[in-house]
Amino acid sequence: MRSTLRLANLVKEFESQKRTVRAVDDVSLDFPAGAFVTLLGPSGCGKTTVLRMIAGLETPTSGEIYLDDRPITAVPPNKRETAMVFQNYALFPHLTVFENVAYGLRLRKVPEAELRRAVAEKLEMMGLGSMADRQPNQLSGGQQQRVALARALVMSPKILLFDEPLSNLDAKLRIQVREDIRQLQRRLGVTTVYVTHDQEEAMAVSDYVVIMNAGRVEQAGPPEEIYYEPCSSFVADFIGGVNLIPARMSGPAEAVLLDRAVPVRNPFGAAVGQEVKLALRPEEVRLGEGPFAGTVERAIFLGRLTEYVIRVGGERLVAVVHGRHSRLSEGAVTNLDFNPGALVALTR
Amino acid sequence: MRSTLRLANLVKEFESQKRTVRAVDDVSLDFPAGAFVTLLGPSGCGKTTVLRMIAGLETPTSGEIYLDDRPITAVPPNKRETAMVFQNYALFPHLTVFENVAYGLRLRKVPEAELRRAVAEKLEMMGLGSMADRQPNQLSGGQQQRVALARALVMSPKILLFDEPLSNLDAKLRIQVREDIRQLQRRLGVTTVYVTHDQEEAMAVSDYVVIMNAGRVEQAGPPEEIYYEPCSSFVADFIGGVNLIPARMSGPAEAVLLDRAVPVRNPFGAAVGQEVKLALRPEEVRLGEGPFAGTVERAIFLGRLTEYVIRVGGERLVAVVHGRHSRLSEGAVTNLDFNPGALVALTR
Amino acid sequence: KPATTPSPSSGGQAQTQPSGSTEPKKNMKLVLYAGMMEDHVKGAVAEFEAATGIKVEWVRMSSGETLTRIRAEKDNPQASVWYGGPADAYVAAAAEGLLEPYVSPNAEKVPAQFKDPNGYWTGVYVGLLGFGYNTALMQEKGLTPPESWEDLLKPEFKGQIALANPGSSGTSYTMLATIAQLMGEDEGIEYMAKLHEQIAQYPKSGTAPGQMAGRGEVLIGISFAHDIVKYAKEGMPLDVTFPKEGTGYEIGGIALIKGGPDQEAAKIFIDWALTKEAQELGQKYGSYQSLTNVEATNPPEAFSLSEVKTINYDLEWAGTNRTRLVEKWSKAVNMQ
Amino acid sequence: MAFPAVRRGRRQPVEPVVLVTVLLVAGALWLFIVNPLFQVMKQSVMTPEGISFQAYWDVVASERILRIFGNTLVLCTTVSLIATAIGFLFAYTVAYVQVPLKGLFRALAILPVVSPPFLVSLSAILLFGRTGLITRGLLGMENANIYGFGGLVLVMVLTEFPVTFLMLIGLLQNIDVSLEEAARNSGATRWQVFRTVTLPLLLPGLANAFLLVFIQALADFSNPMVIGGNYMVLAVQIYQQAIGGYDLQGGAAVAVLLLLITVAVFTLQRYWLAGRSYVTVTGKPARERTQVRDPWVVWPLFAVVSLLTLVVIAMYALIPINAFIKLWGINWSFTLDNFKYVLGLGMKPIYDTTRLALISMPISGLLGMVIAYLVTKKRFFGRGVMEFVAMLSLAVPGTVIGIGYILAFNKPPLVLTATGTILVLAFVFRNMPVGIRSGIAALQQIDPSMEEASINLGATTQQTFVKVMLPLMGSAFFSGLLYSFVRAMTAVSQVIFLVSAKYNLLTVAILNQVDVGRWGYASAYSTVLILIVLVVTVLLALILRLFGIRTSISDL
Ligand SMILES: Nc1ncnc2c1ncn2[C@@H]1O[C@H](COP(=O)(O)OP(=O)(O)OP(=O)(O)O)[C@@H](O)[C@H]1O
Ligand SMILES: Nc1ncnc2c1ncn2[C@@H]1O[C@H](COP(=O)(O)OP(=O)(O)OP(=O)(O)O)[C@@H](O)[C@H]1O
Ligand SMILES: [Fe+3]
Ligand SMILES: [Mg+2]
Ligand SMILES: [Mg+2]
Repeated sequence: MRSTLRLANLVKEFESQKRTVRAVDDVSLDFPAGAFVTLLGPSGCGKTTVLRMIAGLETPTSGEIYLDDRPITAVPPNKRETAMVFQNYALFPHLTVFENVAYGLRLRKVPEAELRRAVAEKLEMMGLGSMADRQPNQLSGGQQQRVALARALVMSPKILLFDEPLSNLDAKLRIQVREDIRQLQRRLGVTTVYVTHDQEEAMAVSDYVVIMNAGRVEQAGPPEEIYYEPCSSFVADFIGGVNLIPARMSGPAEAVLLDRAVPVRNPFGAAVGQEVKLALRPEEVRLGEGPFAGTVERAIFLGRLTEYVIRVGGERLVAVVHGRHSRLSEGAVTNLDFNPGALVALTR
Repeated sequence: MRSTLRLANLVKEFESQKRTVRAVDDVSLDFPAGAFVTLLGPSGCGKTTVLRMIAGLETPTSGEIYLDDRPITAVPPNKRETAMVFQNYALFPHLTVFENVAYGLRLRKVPEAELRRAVAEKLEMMGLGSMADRQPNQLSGGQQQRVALARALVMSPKILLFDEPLSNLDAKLRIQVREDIRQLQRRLGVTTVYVTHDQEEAMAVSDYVVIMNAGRVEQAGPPEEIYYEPCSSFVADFIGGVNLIPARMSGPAEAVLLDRAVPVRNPFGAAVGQEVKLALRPEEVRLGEGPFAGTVERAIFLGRLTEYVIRVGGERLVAVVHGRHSRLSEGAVTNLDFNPGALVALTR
Repeated sequence: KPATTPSPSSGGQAQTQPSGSTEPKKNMKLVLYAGMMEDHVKGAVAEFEAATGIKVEWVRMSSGETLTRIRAEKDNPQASVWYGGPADAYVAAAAEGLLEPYVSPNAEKVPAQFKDPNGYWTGVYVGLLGFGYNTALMQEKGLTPPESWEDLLKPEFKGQIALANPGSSGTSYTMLATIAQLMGEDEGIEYMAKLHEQIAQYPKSGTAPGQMAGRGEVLIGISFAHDIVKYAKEGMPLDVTFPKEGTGYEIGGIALIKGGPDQEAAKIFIDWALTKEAQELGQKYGSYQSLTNVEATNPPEAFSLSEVKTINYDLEWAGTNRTRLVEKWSKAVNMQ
Repeated sequence: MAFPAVRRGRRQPVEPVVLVTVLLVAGALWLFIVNPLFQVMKQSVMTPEGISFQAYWDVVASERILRIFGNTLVLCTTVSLIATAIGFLFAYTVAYVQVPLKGLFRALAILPVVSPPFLVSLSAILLFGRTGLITRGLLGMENANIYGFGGLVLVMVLTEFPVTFLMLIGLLQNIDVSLEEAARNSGATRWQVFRTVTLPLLLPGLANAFLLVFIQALADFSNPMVIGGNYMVLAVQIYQQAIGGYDLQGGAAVAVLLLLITVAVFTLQRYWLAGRSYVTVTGKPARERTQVRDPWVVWPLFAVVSLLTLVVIAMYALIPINAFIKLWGINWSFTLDNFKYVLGLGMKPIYDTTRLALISMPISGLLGMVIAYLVTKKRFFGRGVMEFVAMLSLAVPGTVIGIGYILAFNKPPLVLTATGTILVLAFVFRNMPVGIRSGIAALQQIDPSMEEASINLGATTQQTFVKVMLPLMGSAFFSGLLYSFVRAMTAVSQVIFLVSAKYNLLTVAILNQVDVGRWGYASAYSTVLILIVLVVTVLLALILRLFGIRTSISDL
């Protein structure tokens, strides 16, 4: 039941106005059976194109796609066992909710009784039981989302594909629906590829996150690995607000930061004397005491946490403090320190 | 220069398909001079309608609007000194960036030289100096945003209005632009009304937040007050994820929660024996020790923080833990406690 | 009964020598609805303007259009002269009181047969109905041209005849009325119904059948002989025959429109149009009708009324029975 | 008619400007559309003996008229079906299939717009008549008969299908690509996607195109006149009864019959299709459609479309060619005589026509946009009626309008006959509907916030209309202008009764020539006309560009 998916050296070039755009540039990825893998990256980095190649809606310029180790690159889209949920849901406006979900089964000529059962079951699962006869435009955004999902799931696909499925929903609904998707996927165990450009969303739902940049894979791994062990400034920055402080290595695990030698982690083997960026998560900055002194430039209350922009020497650092605390006012002077192991030297 | 705005008993009803919808229901609000006030509420609660009435794009069914204490309800929209930034920016596609910004000044017949100066200054301020001659569709979303802002600001309005100005931008840009808007407003000191349904955004930019629900004002006050002293379950829930636990008051400042008497704050004077909801922010839950025991149902890594869903007795609590920590795995059993003063008894 | 004498309005005196025009006429103008060919009207108007100094504005329309227009403009007529086009429409117009009787001094040169006894209209030319046939095609097919109305029903001419729609064309109505007068009304309609089987196309205008025959789209086009002659002169392989039972004819009329502006100039124009000189102008512009002014010399191409057997065409009857006859005809041919 | 009223809606109580404009427009529509049509209807019941409905009784009782009524419905239905089908084939091919020469197929759509309506009839005779190039020349047929039902269908389909093409291609291109991809992804083959998604989504659009063609075909008078042969339709019957038979009353009664069909069709369209458009313009740039490349789809479609294109091109190319030929079918030698004749009759008709068309163009274009704006963006009582009345003149045969105009404007208080004004008015009110249609379509795609932003920045309604809405309606405005110009240049039926001695119009001259079979002259006239139209089109595009209004002329 659980399928594996493998992309081998996928390349996709588009001709546009006489120029060739390399939208996807030599992407090789392994999607373990039953995994929930998210492609994350800035707009235009090629996420959608990868997804569409998996669905067969786009033909790779070169490279190969394997489903359960059989190459499927030449299989036409309607023969592939992938089901896709589109960003705008792409519900058929001329069909009822029921007929939308039944669409694929009707094409497969599933007997009517069986079809009714399968569709009803999926609608029930999505909490849409009472809405079978509505037209899509009579549904709220969240409900449309779920119809789209039901339509994909009813096909019992080997691979489930999502292209920014939540971007049209509002903040509260987004969190709720992403939880639903995640739990459903866990329950059904179907291998899933999910595209988003929202890092929080990516981390919340994924077993694995693939960070893409300009058509290439920057880093792939479980969310925590990506968050705490970013391999580049780009990844560090993209996966969540980070301070990137220029510094010079003064030892194998030590760098000079604001005229002071501090211990750093050096996973990429920066040489002594090399200029590096020190990645520092805002929540790893401790305010109140420490060897550094800074001035609070901005204090932004965000509810659960408060964000401070602090000028230290020539640098501007972002720090966050969680929960209730006696607020530092703008203009206040404070000492600060970093949690041990919080500074990571990045060479690119 | 700084203007005050006052809404007195504003009501707006729409006729739609023979039904009367009361979109805004007796809203009275005072906007202090130079303040940045955000209207926050779920979709359809009437935020946009209030904003449009201030701009004159909608006529109140009853009630009055005062600008600097003069009633302006009867002033036509083009005569009001309000400038609005639209959700979709509403840039004129047939005009260049320069002409978009100059549009209002031309209507005012501002002399050419002065006009050029004023427009150039605002474009410069927005970092758009080099883009004056582009067409709007040659700009990125963030740049379009700033053109819309420049176009509003160049009119030197008494009131600046924003209707979900950031909802079309992607996550990273959203944070950057909201900072820009906030700083600009501080600098110019123009009284600002801002509409959003994103609570984090509301807290990040506002001096005052107005929580609306179904056409009425639920609560108004500075962000922290709203966050820590919500007056109702609705507000508590809307302003940021909250646990709302049913309990019974067992004393003037004590309630029975999961068979255990706990101290609670009781700002709304719930009587002893009354059923209340206890509001508890997830970050006020301390995991590891305490009188309560629960089972971890879900652990969601979100980077900066990890969210746990914990079943305690018959209740499901959400707790968040910030920063790096040894993760509790799903199914683990943990003790927990609440920060003192974290439980607030809400009577509605 | 309308008066047969000239209307009391002055000025419209005998004007055989129009060149004697003087000052006042320079400012006069005239609006004309014309039913002749465009180039003929244009030429005639130019000559008239040169001769009298009266400025003429004109519109060419088919006779039905002109009648409808005059009728719609009854309360405030825009034109004062109706020039050319078959006289049956004039008869209808006179019956509806749309025309002003005017007997031009020059009308005495026009035989009584070609003018209204009450002076509502006067004939300026006479056109004979004929069969225009394509000589090349006729030869190619080895057929002989029709010599009688009966001949038209020959099987070899099936789908080879063009006739204008009597509903819209005066020419064709003339033929319909001729047939009715020749054969009797019911038999005539019966004949037309049989003829319908032979017809390839009923164009709107009476001159089109001749053209169609000339281009070889049909073998035979029933048109006025002068039109066929004209096309033949333009290079089409055409010739004309006339039915031996007798053919009908149209009288091209001229009339004064009742209540029209510039009545004085209008009368001057009518007087002029009836002169020998004005009538002889036609051939310069390709109009080869026979002329009504007895002093006028027929163009050499024209057939004179003495050469061809004509019926005694009753215009009055044709005019008053038009609606009924056309309706009967359309019923007969469309309902088969 | 339309009375603005204060309503509790999204806006302020109706502004004075809007109020005045609405009243003025309503007044104009009443005076120049309703009033003349009413006059015609009055004619049908007014007899010397008083009011009588005898004429109607005669119409209903006349088997012949009922038969013509049937003929008309059969013809219009056939033409609409075929034209819609072919238009759809073209649109689908251009929008979905990777075929060469797409630009050419698109350009084709403008041809019928810039040429007199009956030109195709003329060409059809030249090509398929007894002496036709194809029938006689190529196939050696002796008795080819183009006159009649078949010829009419051919000619009307060729004139109308580009209109449906233009309508449908817009809709097809707006279908959200992801819907089709979702269908593919659900296992549909290309054909299944077409059948289960594309076609159903386009159904309202197809119905709309069908109805538009139907109405145009209903009112078409010149094609049946030139090539209809014995096949009678209502528009011609009205002409023949009223004009040929001198029976204005009966003609008017038939006209009312035709009007009833029109009203029925419009009502059908309004209520049946209202809100059924599934094609939405989200404003978000959609992903580009992946074109069909499978050879077994591409080449057959390409062949069919090319063949049709070839026929159309041939039909239009024939006109200027024929203008240089002495006598089609008889004497093929090159000649300038036709032009000599046309120019010899004087530049006056050419000059008059161009001048009147030019005068009517901006009035009609602007009025059309104003009405479109009022109808879509303002709320006032009688809005629907205003839209309907404004569209009415499109659907009535020109002859009827023409007669109505003389009846209405030849007596005090408003005497306009024999003036240029009446022609301009006739042009304006007859040619406006297409501008209104495209204006409405364009406006519905303009986000309301554009207008609100302008007002918020201090603009009045007039300023907003001129500075924002008009430029944004750019291409609709342009096509409205162009269409009204061309139609004014090529108008026939409604002006037959309105041309006066002072103003002789080109098309009337052309039709006269077609009518008497002098095709050389007609072709020369038409060639001149087409040249003028082309020059004006280009100039217009250039002028509008100066005003910042960008047009789609570059696409064409
Ligand atoms: N059909 C196409 N023709 C030409 N270029 C294309 C086409 N489709 C995509 N591209 C280009 O390929 C690149 C990758 O596009 P893709 O849609 O995969 O990005 P994405 O990561 O999904 O971005 P987003 O987050 O904005 O959806 C972009 O530069 C895009 O402009
Ligand atoms: N023109 C209108 N006609 C009828 N009902 C309207 C109209 N405009 C708004 N409403 C209704 O009034 C209510 C408030 O709408 P409003 O646009 O102010 O909500 P909002 O708070 O801005 O919501 P959102 O966050 O979705 O923009 C909604 O129920 C809406 O459906
Ligand atoms: Fe967000
Ligand atoms: Mg994408
Ligand atoms: Mg809103």
